[in-house]
Amino acid sequence: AELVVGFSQIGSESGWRAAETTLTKQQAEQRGIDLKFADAQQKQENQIKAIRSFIAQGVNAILVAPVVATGWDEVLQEAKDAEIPVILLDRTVDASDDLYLTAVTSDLVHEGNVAGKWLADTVAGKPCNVVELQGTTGSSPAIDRKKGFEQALSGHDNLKIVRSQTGDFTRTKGKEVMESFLKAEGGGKNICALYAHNDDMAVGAIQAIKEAGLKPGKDILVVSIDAVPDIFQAMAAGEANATVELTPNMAGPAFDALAAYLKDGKAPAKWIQTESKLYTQADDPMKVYEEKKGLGY
Amino acid sequence: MQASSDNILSAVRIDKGFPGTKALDKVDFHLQRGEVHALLGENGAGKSTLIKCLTGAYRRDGGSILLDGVEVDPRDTFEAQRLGIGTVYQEVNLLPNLSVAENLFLGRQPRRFGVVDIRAMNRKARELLSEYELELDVTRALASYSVAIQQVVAIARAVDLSGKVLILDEPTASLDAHEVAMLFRIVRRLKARGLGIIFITHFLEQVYEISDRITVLRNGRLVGTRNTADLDRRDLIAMMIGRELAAEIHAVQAAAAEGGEPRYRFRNYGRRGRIDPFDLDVRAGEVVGIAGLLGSGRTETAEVLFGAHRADSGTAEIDGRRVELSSPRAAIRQKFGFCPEDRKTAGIVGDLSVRENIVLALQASRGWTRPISRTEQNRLADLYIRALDIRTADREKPIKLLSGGNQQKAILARWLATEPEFLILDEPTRGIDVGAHAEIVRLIESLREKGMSLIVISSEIEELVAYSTRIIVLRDRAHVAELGGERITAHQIVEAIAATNERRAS
Amino acid sequence: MTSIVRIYLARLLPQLIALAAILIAISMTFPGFLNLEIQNGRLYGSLIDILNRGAPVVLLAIGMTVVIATKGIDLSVGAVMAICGAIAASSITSGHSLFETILITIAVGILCGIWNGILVAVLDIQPIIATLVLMVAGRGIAQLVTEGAILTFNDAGLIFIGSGSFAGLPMPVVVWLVFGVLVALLVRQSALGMLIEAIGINRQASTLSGVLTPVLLIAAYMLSGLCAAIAGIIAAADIRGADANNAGLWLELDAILAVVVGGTSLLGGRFSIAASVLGAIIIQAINTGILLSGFPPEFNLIIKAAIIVFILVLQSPRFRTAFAFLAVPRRAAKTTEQEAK
Amino acid sequence: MNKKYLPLTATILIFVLSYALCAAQYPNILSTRVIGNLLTDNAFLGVAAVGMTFVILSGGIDLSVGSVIAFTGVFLAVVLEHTSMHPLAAFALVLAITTLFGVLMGMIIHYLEMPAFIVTLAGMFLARGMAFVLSIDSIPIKHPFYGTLKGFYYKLPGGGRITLIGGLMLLVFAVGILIAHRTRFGTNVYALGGGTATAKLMGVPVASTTIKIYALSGLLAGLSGIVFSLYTSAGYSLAAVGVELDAITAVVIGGTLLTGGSGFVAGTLVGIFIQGLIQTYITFDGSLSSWWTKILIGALLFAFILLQKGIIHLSRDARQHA
Ligand SMILES: Nc1ncnc2c1ncn2[C@@H]1O[C@H](COP(=O)(O)OP(=O)(O)OP(=O)(O)O)[C@@H](O)[C@H]1O
Ligand SMILES: Nc1ncnc2c1ncn2[C@@H]1O[C@H](COP(=O)(O)OP(=O)(O)OP(=O)(O)O)[C@@H](O)[C@H]1O
Ligand SMILES: [Mg+2]
Ligand SMILES: [Mg+2]
Repeated sequence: AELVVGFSQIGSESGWRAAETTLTKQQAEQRGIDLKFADAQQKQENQIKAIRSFIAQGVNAILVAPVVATGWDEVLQEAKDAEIPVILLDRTVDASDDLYLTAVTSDLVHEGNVAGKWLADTVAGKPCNVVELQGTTGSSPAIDRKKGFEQALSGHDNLKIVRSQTGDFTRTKGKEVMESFLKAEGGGKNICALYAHNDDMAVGAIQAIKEAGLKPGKDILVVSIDAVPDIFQAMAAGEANATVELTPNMAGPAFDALAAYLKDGKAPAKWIQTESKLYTQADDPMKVYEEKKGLGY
Repeated sequence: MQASSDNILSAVRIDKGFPGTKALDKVDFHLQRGEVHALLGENGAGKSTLIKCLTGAYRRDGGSILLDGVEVDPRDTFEAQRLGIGTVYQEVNLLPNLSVAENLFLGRQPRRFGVVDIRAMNRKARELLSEYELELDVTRALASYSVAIQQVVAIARAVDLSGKVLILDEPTASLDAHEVAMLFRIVRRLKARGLGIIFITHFLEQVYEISDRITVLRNGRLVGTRNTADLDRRDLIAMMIGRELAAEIHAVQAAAAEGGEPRYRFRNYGRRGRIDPFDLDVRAGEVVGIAGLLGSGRTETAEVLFGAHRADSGTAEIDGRRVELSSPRAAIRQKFGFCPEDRKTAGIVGDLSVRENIVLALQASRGWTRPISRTEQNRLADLYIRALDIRTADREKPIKLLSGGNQQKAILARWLATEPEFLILDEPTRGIDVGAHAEIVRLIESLREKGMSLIVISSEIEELVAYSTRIIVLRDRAHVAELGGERITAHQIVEAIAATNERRAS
Repeated sequence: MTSIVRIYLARLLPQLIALAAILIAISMTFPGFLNLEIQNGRLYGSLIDILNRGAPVVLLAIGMTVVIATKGIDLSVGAVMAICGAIAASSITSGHSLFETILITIAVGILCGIWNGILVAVLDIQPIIATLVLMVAGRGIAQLVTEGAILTFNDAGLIFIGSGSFAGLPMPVVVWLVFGVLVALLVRQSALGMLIEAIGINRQASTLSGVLTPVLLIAAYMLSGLCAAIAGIIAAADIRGADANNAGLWLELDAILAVVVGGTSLLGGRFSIAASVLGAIIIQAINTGILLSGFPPEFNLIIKAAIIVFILVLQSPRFRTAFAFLAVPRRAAKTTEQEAK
Repeated sequence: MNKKYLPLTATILIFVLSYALCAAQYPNILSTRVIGNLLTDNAFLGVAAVGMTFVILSGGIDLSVGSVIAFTGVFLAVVLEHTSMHPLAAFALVLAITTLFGVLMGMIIHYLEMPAFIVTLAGMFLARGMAFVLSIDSIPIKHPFYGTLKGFYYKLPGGGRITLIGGLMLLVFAVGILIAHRTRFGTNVYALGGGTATAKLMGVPVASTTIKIYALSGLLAGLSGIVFSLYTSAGYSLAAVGVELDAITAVVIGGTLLTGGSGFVAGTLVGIFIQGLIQTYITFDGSLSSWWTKILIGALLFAFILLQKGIIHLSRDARQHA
């Protein structure tokens, strides 16, 4: 019989998330897997409910993109008791690793780190005031990308984070917060770089910078994370400088691992890390844009 | 006056002001043990306010209250209840969503093992109400009963709460003769037990029937306290309104309507479950009175005629032309008007000013795109405030702050402003003082003389006799008799109600 | 005329005081706050940011005020914003002219309002729940239109509505100013305002007086839908893309808050559009102030809560009466003295 | 039958019907596992919804519950991580805090005469803000006592379980029903919903009742937070966003009027089950995209309300013609 896999997705809060969903469905279709999709509307309790329902239905495997790291032990144990392998997508959990088959994720701290390194290398010792647009307060990407970035900056005394505020991962808030940063820092004259926890906020902030009469990408360097198509357009226009890719195709490696496991019981590595690739203006942004724009971002 | 030892409740120099009004100005009031003390005055004289100050519903600005010679200061009505003061406030003040039994025993439900003993409570409630000849399902929500029944429940509750003092603020406004007689029997019994009873009403017959002493307020001031036996009716009215009243209700027979074709013709008109189909003809310049016992379907008749409840059988014709009275709006388009009985929930728009309440129906019928100019609104409001003698500080006062009787007049003004040709009045004189009462009766007559057709529902048979050219008697949601011409006398009406009663019984 | 102005001022006084207090508080912590300069032919500065960023909530609050006056509430405005933003973006990218796009979008917003209105007025569903249906489903509809992605566009005309300027003011400010004045005029120069208040205070009495209750109720929700549509266009134009996932998210709460800060009772009845607009500006001033203050974001909510409680306490009837007593203690004391003698 | 039970009966009827419909399509829905999950997964929501029912019955509303749940979780996690306090003591402490929080909101609502909607909205900001200040990280709770508590469950035949928290929710409902219908406080709650001014004239202690109502809601939100922390073994400041709306929806689907004064605590339980059923159905279906999920939830919500209206309307008419 064909393979039935349940997929508990966090929700649809961003274009990146939509792309992940699209790709997961595509990948499942290519492999002839019957994917049961459940959108949790950003709520952990809904994810737990969904996993329990999957167990009750008796699916063959479960994919989860956990909304938060904690609180999974019990339900994962239930899945294990029911002998249903669970694979974590794009974020890991705070649970014993024998409760799941494998985790296909990128390293969020590493992403921040890559962005920070790029900035440190780019300014090369010149003094530089950085403003930071954080993700949703309390969300793990916001915490980890901040941490990684700060790690990369430590030791570079010329780089200083002067303002850091949440932009909720959205364009609108990114723009609004950037406007106030610009006002607060002498009309933007004191700002040399912007670090945004995702591209959407960066795109919003770029507009704010332009409206303030400055040139994003030149007067203020812009580095962000995710590598969604729109940031490549901005890079092509010289308005953004760098982005760190978070691939939305987590499901491909996950299905591969699952297939191998089901075929001959070969347990994959506990962590399949996706690449955190850095793109800059030098990487032919328009070409990447064309590649990416059909992926449901 | 010094508080004598016989006084069970004394109020000394009570002051109470509202923004823009001095509702009570150093009012003294002494209630003796074992007396029924009528508290009288025009609408807005301050009667209800005094009651509310005595029972802690309002904080008074000054003065003191003595209960049994001891100074008390009830901070809220709960405390007043504990002190043994039971009160029926003006307008039914019970909770429509609670069951009858819960309303009766709110705050003192019988308990067993720490939880409310619902069965005992319902039993006690039934016992309590049986004294009032009410056989109700006490578990049903109060809202499912008529205003009159709610009133009786409110009285039963207050009586049950009153260890020392019972206060009744216009308890009889929505009761008919039968219920009133029953209430008086109970009041007499309590009086014999030594309670002090304060009784507020606008029915002077009732005052003379039941009260021992009378205190009159006017414009928030004490006019005086007299023994009922020593005060004749004319003097009492003079005390209340500060002048002689030309005539109360002139009990003259209204001119019988000239023949002529009826303008309004309802055939087989009715609505299932509410009012049995009836035929009704009304001529121009005619007042059709509707009489009946409580719950006989008078209000339902009015509501069906006005389209508030759509008729599901029969036809309506005006001047021989078929009309659909499917909604109040449709009725208003045919120049109908309707003053509802329950002014608090169906009449006033509380937070709007007196002016806005008066122009509301006219504005609604003109549609929102054609606003009545402010000057015109002011003119209309002033006109009717003067014409109906509405007592208000100014026309911009929110109507909910007016006294009950004055609210009623403002609603009447709302309809008069639309210049209706067919006006339905459901208990128009309820809660209205003698002076205003006479004015409204006069108004009804003058409207009739101008050629308007009126339907008037009233529990006051005397009043119906005074202005009706014809009377319909209702019973059990059906029109059962019609009296006209010579036959319109109080006696005949009572007979008609009773006769149909017997016929049903047999 | 002057007396009307005075009545107006008296009504708006608490809001004006609150706004002034907040602006002063911000400018004390952040000195450059009140600076205004002309840049690229338009006013530029934090004060303008407040007016500009406040545009969506101001617009939503205008519609919300009328709905609340009818004793209703409209939880769906955030979702309707998202729907309309998505419709606008997809219409403009599929080649419709700006005029057509705006027309279609506004029609969709009004349609959403009619849906809510019918649920409330005809099916007699409680407003919170009736509009909750569209609040939940509406965001789904918006995402359906954009397929969960941010639908970007480059139409200069549409972008102009979001970030252009007119007479030195940002377009969103111009839009809400003009729209607010229009609605206020419409409501107060016709009998609409009074009839709506009457419905909100006593629906039964109003119906019995011949007020066309269902139609007016539906109209109120239509207005709210219209406001949400305009807010949706502005929000999309601002970021040059329709973000169905996040546009207007939780803004319904801000709009309700604005109405209440503006002093309109949630129980329906008396309302003031101007006061609600001020309320929305107050809320945006708080938000902008927090951003300028440089506190870590963990504190945003606490600061906001504290300021809101403070403003509401100042406005509460109890506090005002207590204040009135403090203002006239002398006379009161005198009368009691006299009485003692 | 008494007219006031009509909405409740309608709700139960609808639930049974739709459960049968779902089971016809997916027989697995009848398994004890699904039934057990229905209890366990909705336990925290149910507990909070009982408090919400009281608040709504009194004519108020409490928007702070979701945030209070998050605060409770974070507080417990922080306390258990950084101190050696026993979880039971921590439970008592946090319940005291959330109850006090409710008391404060009740006092502001009553004494300052401010609308509950706004006061509790500010409370919602405040509670979540406090959670952020305590910690923005999600903190696992590893205390062995949590494991012990989770070990208490009753195994149903067929693999389902009645867990401690599921049982606790049923208990809270039972107590809630008792309080609502068999205590003077309960009647006072209904009285407030019938009209504060009138209730006051009838001698209902409005101040203390209002404060007690919000205290109860705070207490139950705290309890719900404990349940949630047991459910996830963690504290997280972003948890339980929007739970207040779910609770309000459950209360209203359960037949309680938002205007106050009419409704049943038991109805809320059915409301919770109906919502749980919608979720379960959608997961079992598993073919819906994110957006269609939202649209379907909205549509089903609408359908339930409409059905309820219809049933009530029909039976009213029937009785009138009888
Ligand atoms: N809450 C209030 N605020 C302002 N004014 C009020 C308030 N309550 C009553 N008044 C005013 O106080 C005066 C006395 O009103 P009150 O209700 O005591 O009259 P009443 O004698 O009971 O009249 P009625 O016979 O019509 O019931 C009236 O002028 C009324 O408008
Ligand atoms: N004695 C009673 N027992 C039970 N229900 C009653 C009784 N009297 C009236 N009712 C109910 O109250 C409602 C009142 O009917 P309606 O308002 O038409 O009566 P009415 O003649 O206008 O009396 P009222 O004097 O109350 O205005 C009716 O629907 C009836 O069911
Ligand atoms: Mg009175
Ligand atoms: Mg009647």
